[in-house]
This record gives sequence, structure tokens and C-alpha cells, in this order.
Amino acid sequence: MDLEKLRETAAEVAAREDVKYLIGWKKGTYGYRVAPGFIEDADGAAELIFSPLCTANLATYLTLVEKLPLPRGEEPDDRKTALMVKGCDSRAVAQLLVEKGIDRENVVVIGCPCPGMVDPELLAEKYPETEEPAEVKWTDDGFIVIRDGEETSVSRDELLAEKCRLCRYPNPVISDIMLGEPVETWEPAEDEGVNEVENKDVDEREAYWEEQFSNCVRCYSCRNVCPLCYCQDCILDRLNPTWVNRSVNFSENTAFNIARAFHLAGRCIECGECERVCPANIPLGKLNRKLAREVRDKYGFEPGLDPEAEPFQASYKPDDPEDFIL
Amino acid sequence: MKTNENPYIPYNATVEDTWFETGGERAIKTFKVVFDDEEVRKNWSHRPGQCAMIGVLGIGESMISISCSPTEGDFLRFSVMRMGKVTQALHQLETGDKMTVRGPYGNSFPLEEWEGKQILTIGGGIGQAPMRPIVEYVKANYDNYAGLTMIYGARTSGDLCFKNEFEDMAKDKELSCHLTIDIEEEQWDHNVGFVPQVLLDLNPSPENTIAITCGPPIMIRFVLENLKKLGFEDDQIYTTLENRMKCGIGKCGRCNAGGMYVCKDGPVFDYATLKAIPEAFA
Amino acid sequence: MSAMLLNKEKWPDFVGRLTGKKLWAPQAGGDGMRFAPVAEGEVPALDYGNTRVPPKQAVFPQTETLFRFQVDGEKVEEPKLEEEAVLLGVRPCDARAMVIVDKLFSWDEDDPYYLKRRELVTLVGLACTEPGLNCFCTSVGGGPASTEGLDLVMIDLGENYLLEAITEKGQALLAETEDLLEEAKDDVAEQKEKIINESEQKIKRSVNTEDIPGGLPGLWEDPLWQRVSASCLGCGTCTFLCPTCHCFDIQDETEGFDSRRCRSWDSCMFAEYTLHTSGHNPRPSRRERTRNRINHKYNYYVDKFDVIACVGCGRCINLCPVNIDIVDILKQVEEAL
Amino acid sequence: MSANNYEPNIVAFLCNWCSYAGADLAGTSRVQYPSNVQVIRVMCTGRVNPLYVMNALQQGADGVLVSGCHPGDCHYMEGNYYARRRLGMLKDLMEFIGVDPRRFHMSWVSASEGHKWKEVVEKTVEDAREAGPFEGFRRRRIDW
Repeated sequence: MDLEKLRETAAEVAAREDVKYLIGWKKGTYGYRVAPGFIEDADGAAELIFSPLCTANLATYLTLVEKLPLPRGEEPDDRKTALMVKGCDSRAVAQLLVEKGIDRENVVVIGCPCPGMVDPELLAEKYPETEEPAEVKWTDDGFIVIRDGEETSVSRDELLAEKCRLCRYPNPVISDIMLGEPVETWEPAEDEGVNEVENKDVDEREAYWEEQFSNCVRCYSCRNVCPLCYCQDCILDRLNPTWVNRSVNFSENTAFNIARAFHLAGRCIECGECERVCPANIPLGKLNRKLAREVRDKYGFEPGLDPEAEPFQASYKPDDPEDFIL
Repeated sequence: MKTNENPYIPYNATVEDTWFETGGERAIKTFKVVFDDEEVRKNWSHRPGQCAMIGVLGIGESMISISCSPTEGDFLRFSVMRMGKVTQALHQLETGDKMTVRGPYGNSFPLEEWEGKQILTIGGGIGQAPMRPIVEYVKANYDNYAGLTMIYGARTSGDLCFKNEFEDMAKDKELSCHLTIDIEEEQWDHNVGFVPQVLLDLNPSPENTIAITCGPPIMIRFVLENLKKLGFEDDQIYTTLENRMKCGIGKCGRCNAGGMYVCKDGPVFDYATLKAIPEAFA
Repeated sequence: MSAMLLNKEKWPDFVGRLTGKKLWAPQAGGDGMRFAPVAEGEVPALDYGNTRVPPKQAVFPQTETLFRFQVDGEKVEEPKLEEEAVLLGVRPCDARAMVIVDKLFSWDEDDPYYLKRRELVTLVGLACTEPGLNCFCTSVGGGPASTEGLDLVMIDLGENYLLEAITEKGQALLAETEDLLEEAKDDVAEQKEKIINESEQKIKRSVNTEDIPGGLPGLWEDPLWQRVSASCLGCGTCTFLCPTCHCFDIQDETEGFDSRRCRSWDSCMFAEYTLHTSGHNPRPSRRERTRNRINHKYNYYVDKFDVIACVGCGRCINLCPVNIDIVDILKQVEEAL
Repeated sequence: MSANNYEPNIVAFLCNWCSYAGADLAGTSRVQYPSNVQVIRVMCTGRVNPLYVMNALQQGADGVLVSGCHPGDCHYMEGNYYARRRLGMLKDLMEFIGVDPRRFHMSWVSASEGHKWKEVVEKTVEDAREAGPFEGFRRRRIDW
């Protein structure tokens, strides 16, 4: 994508009177890092980038805004938020619209067609991170890793993130402004991760998840980073009644992870953020993708495509499958 | 149970008497509590302004002001508003039931330092709970103080705590007691109006006087404003803070206001100190 | 007997000698390197960067039972902490962190659980020869070969480990394993210094923290807090993985007739942490919470205990999902002063 | 407990209008069915939060049964349709994380189906018995 065009458009949007700020990606503080950037005026737009490292789903910031009591006499700032989205991120916006979590009038969506992101962990493993800023760029058939002044061409398959291999919607499904031409969609890969777990027998699966969930430190970053986990009063924080105890052990961790995954059933748009941010490297995406697959295969439903759709768990069809019922 | 080697282990205590101060969803219930262990009873000493962690085993603990003065006898009093998980469980306790107490925690009002001075307490709603021990303490030692004035207000007459004590207070010649409610009611023959306004109307002289206030944040803010208008200096004004607490002994980290732990360095602060803490009125 | 050499080939024997005590060492797991109890007969390798979760969990477990009880309160049972433990391969920063946290847990009123565990633990450190990308220990009073808090320090000399006892516990450990060790030769000191110097050179990140504790109060309302916290998600990664973070929550848990009061790590980055029952929150947004985190480490703690509560291990930088970088924040604080 | 005399603990969430009445009918018609079921009455299966199922297993149930009105018969018109969707998803998720599918069942039992109730309970108990005591993510007493 043309970076100049992106910055130009962003500058225009950020300068608009009715826009509070624009959320995009900017270079992080070191190495490959990319940080969310909150751009308030046209000048700030020069910081923005869009590269295969922009994995973060910025739609989460739409619902992360804290509504604080205003000092007397002050008017609430109800200007719009402008947001840069990839394909998956745009589905989060669409799903938020379905759930009426946000108002369409309050967001300006800037769509970035996405040729696929690199997997940050794979990248750091193969090309160790440096203190000096490093970069990754797209080429026609892969990526170029630029670090220490050295450029290395890498094939697409080598570094492409798992969520992008499985991606069905690399182009934003909703947008007000589209940057560049839509990318050609690719055949989504078979979800090996989920298959692998599915193919285990029950006891093996139990052992597998026991090992994973025992690592959980309950930092709740998976919940907080998720654009669709935006309850003001999360059931996991509740003490009265206490759904999930605060103690960290396999039982409570499992309960937490079931609750989190289940609350995203039919809502998860598979942006893979939960898995990316997990400090314990728990493959949370597998839980969500498994549910998403069931929802797709059994109920013919895909979340985050049509802002006018009915939410999955708040609707039904008389002929929903019921082969599991005695 | 055991002695206080381990600060996390509470003492067992029995509710000797309990009654409702106010009604409604956010009712306030007062508990008169006695320790089960003779030795604990003997060794326990607290001072006006201090708090204790009271709770129900299996539910949890909450930090509650001790609302009696040690001069009243060998028992503790707590006035608890029904708010969350622990206070709901406490409200279900009846006379003879068990609760747990650990403490006392925090600093206290420097009542010895104040000897010879006029004491002015300004309380609002449940904020009267930490004021009551001062009133009781001074009442027991009238000779040492130049006088005692109490201003206490609540939204309605039904929301006033310690109503059963007002009659005796009215008879007490040395105590000047000013009750107020926000909105006029029938058969109410005291003041009507907000606490800060009543304070202004009363117009107490700042000379040789200590003012102590506790109540909802908005009331404290205007009381402080009005005290300044009346000419009170920063070191003549005291208040007590509260924050969420878990351990009571300065370890769990959450009760800090700026660099001060409310459970250890507080809850009593003079206004001069408070002004230096940026988070104090947050 | 202070400086001894241990041939790397004898490392398994050395580990084998430490029987009867619970052994903790860095081990590879699904979540990267972590400190975990070593299974009987296993020999931990020491060639690792640093663990994701700091070894603080050995002395301050994520969930710790304070006491068990029957709901009628008649039977209260305290845990008996008596198992001695040896932590192998502790990085100097993590050991220093324990010394820093000790100050809080022994301040005014002792915390019996933490202090007891500290007493029972022997820290065998491993000086860093390959500091990580985000290490900045030299900026906050530590160093890759700092021995503060360690009982015994090991330095990798290539073929051998150089073992130096720092405390009596360390001496005792050396005495127990004397037959495996060789007396170090004179040139070792030189070799050691060279390695430490080289290691220090490899630490790329630094910030001048001299003026920060004194300057932070003046920056209370500075716009920088809004700026650095704008992208914060409010998760607990930075605090849970911090070796000096020590905040906890106490909850009662009842299962049938079995009840316990336990404490679990808590994080100042959670909204719930300071939330009053009334719904009022003294630190209502991520801006205040981020400010509190930095102030607690670099201001309040310095005021109370005269030491910065950050050891520069870089974990919060490495693992923050949105690249909130404490070195960067400190640099911005410096600039704003 | 040896495998032979192991009796599973079943928690059953029954809707007030159909299944509870059905179970009642089974009782008044003296239909014999296993006594391992602990019935919790809810107004509608749509009210059964999937986390109830999780919580029951956490607190020591070996099997969970949710039973309500037949599709189309819901007293609240559509509650059981929602329940069917949600609990169907939950069953998939539970299976995926390694909970034996025999531990969780859902059924439609109307107020007149005392005999079906007996069959459902027998099947649930039998399945839970085969699956054995639930150890998975049940809360355990922590050894300090």
C-alpha cells in the first residue's frame, strides 16, 4: 500500500472538526514493535505506518474508552473516532454494530486491504529482534525483513501468521474510506491447529488443555484486548455471586477460559489477538476457532459480516440441529 | 482462636447486641461486639479514629471504622451499611452470632494534643461513624476540653444514624448538638439544609478550635471550603479517608492515596498533609 | 573458601547433591522459560535468557492459602511452611527484586508467609553474560553480575562455572559439594572482570533515573500520562510478570465444608483493584492507573524504602501487547522535568 | 471409591412448566428411576446459563442434565430454542477441552412424559457411570 496516500488520507481525517482522534499503527519503541497511535491532528499522521507487523486489532479501543463523570459544566466530547482497520478488524467493527456496542455515526472506518501479517514470534525466532528499529515489508510473493541495514527476502509461507493463513476476509467488510485496491483473497488453509486437537481422544484433549490452562496467570489480557469483550461489568470480575474464584489453579483457570471462549461463541471474528497477547502462550485461538467452525458448519452463521444481522446467541432457527438431544 | 502472631488471622467475636440505624436498601446496622477470648479482650486497645477488619468466615472481610470510644467499655461497635458481599453477610448476623475481627488498624485522632481546645465534629450520613468515638471520648473527659460541638446531617431524618442517642445528647448541657436534614419534614424541629450551610450559619470561631469532618466526598469538599471561609487554618482541620482495603497492614498495596497507605499512614489526616497528597480527593 | 570452580560436566552431580530440598530452576514449557520445581532426577540446563514469569512465585506464590477453617470459626489451621528450597540459576535482577520486596513485607508489621518462605530459600544466582534486548538493570542500581540478595553466585567461564559464596547459606552449599569443586586460580578474577565488563557493554537500553523520584510529584497532571496510557489495555501482564510487584487480593473460598482464606496476585492496572463498593473509583481510568504504577515504583517506594522498586529486567517491555515501554516512559518523564 | 459401587452425582436443571412437571408425574405415577439426580428447578431452559453447567462440574457433579419443553411448546414461546443453540455450542466446547460428552445431556420432556423422564435419567446416569467420577477441572482441596 502507498504509505503517502495513507498518511495523506489520515491527515485529512484527523484534521476534520468532527473527529476526536484517529487510531492507527505507528512504529514502536524498538525492533519490530508496532504500537497503536492516537492521532489528534494532521501533523501526527506522518507517524502512521501500515506494514506486515500491524497485527494489533485497533477496534478494541472503540469500546475501551472510559466514560468518566464530567466536571460540572463540561460537555461530553461526542466527536467521532476514526479507525484504521484490516479485514479482520473491520469484522469486529461490524459485529460491534450488530450488538449495538457502538454507533455507526460515531466511527469513521478507514479500510486497509491486508495481504497478510507476519507472525511476530516466528519472525523474532528466525530474525532476532534488535534494539534498532527494524521493518518488514510486503513484496509480490512474500516479505522483506529489514534489520541492521540488511534486507532479507522471505517467502510468504515462511512467516505468514496462522490467523492470516486461515483468513477468509482480508478486505475490510465495511469502511467509509478505502485505501488502495482490494487484495486478491486466497484459499484459506485447513485449520491444522484445531484439527490436531479434535483428532485426539477425550483423555488426550483433557491432558492437553490441562497443561495449557495450568500456565494461565489470569492477567486477563486476552479479555481486555478482545474487541468484542467489552462488558462494563464482566462476569469474571463479579464477586457477588463469585462465578470464578480469584485463586489461580487449573480448575478456576479452566472455568475462566471456558467462560471467555463461550461468551465469544458466534461472535469471535478470529483476529487472533487473544493468542498473540497471551504471556503464557496458551493457544486460545483454537478454542475460538473451534466454536467459530461449529457455528459456521452447523448453523451456517458467520459473525461480523453484516451489521444488520441478528446476533447469533440472541436468535434461533426452528430447525437448528438437535442431534445431541436425548 | 489464638494471639495475634499472624496478622492475617482474625479473632473470633460474638455479636452481643445489634440494631438497625436506618432502613431501606442501603440500611445501616450497628453491631455491639465482644471478643470470645478473655485475653484478647484484655489486651485489645483502640483509639478514636481507628478501624478494624471485620468479617464473616467463608465470605470475607471489610475495613470498618470502630464507632465507639474505648471509654465506653470492653466492647466494640461497628456501624455497617449494606453494600457488597461482606456487608450483606454481616447484615444477616443477629445477637449471639459470630463474626471475626482483626485490628485495630491505622492512626487515630490526636486527642491528647487537642486537650484544652474546642472540638467541632462535622459528620454526614455514615460519616458520623468515625465522629462518634470523638464525641464519646470528649464527653467522658469534658474537663480536659474547652467545649464540644457536633454537626450531623443526613438526607432525611430516617437516614440519621445513632438516633437513639440524640435525646440524651439534647440533655447534655456541655454538648452543642446541631442536627440537620436536607429536605424539610413534618415533626422535625432541628435544622434543615446541607451540612456545609449549617456550618456556615453556626459560624463557629476558629480560635482554639479543631474541626473534624467525615462524610460523602462532595460534602467534605464544601465543608473544607466553608471552614476556610470561617478562618480555620489547615492544621486545625482533620478528616478521615477511606479506600478499598484487603490486608490492613500496608502490604496488599491498593489503599494508597499518593505515597500514603490509608491503612497505615491514615485514615486520619490533617488538611495540611492532605493537600500535599494529589490523589486524596480523587 | 570463597571462589571455587565447578566443571560444567560436574553440573549434574552438583544438582544431585541438593537432595532433601525443593529445587526450582528455569525450565522450558509451553509458555517459554519459567521457574518450576525440578522433577526428581532431572538436571536443569542454565543456558537461557530469562524466565517469562519471575521466580518471585517461589516465595510469593500466585495463590497462597493463608489459613483453612471451618465456617463456625472453631478450627483454624495455618499452613506449616518448613520445606527448604533452592532456586538455581536466578538472575541477579530477580534476586535484587526479592531484597526490594523484603523491605515492604517486613515494614512495620511482618508478613509471616513471605518472610518464612524467604528464610527457607537459598538463591543460587547466575550472572548474565548475554543480557536480553530490553534489560536496563544498570540504570536502576543493578548489574549483570550484581550479587545483592544472592546466597551463591555462578559465573559462566566457558568450561567452568565460577562459584562464589555471598552468604553463610552459600558457604554451606559450597561446603556440602566441596569434593566436586576445584580451587579457583588467581587469573580467575581477571577473567571474571572481563566477562562482567563485556556483559555490561551488551546492555543497550539505559535511562538516567537520578532525577526521576524527585521529579515525579511535579508531573502529576502532566499530559504525558494521557499520552503513554492511551493504548493501555488495562491487563495485568506488566504487573504479574514484574519481579517487584507484590500487590495481592484476599478472598475466602468455600467448597462444601472446606473453606480457606487465600491471597492471589492482584494488579493495580485492573479497574476492580481500587473500586469502592459504592461504585466510586479513586483511580477511574487507565491514565491514573499507569501513573500510579510508575509512581509506585519510582516515587512512593523510594520515599518509603529508599530504593527504586524496579530492577530493569525488561519483562514488562518484552511482553506488553501494545508496546508500552517503561524505558520510553521514563525518558519522557526525564524530558518533561 | 471402587468402580463397582460408584454412584454418579447428577445435577439436573429442569424447566418449571414441562420437565419438572414430567418428573413430578413420574413420581406420582410411581415410576422408578435412579435417585442420583439432584433437581434444580428453573423457570425455563432459556434461563440456564451455560456457566451453570460449568459450575456444577466444578463443584463436584459427575454429569449434568438440562431438560425442558419440546420445541414449540415453550411456555415463553422460544426460550428452549435459545437454550438449544447455546447448550449445543457448550457441548461442543466441553468436548473440545476434554470433558467426556457423556457427562452432559439435554432432553425434551413434557409434563405428560413421566416415562420418558425415567428413560432420560437412566441414560444420563448410565452414561455418567460409564464415564466414571469427574476429575477434570473439579475444584480440589489444595494442599497449601
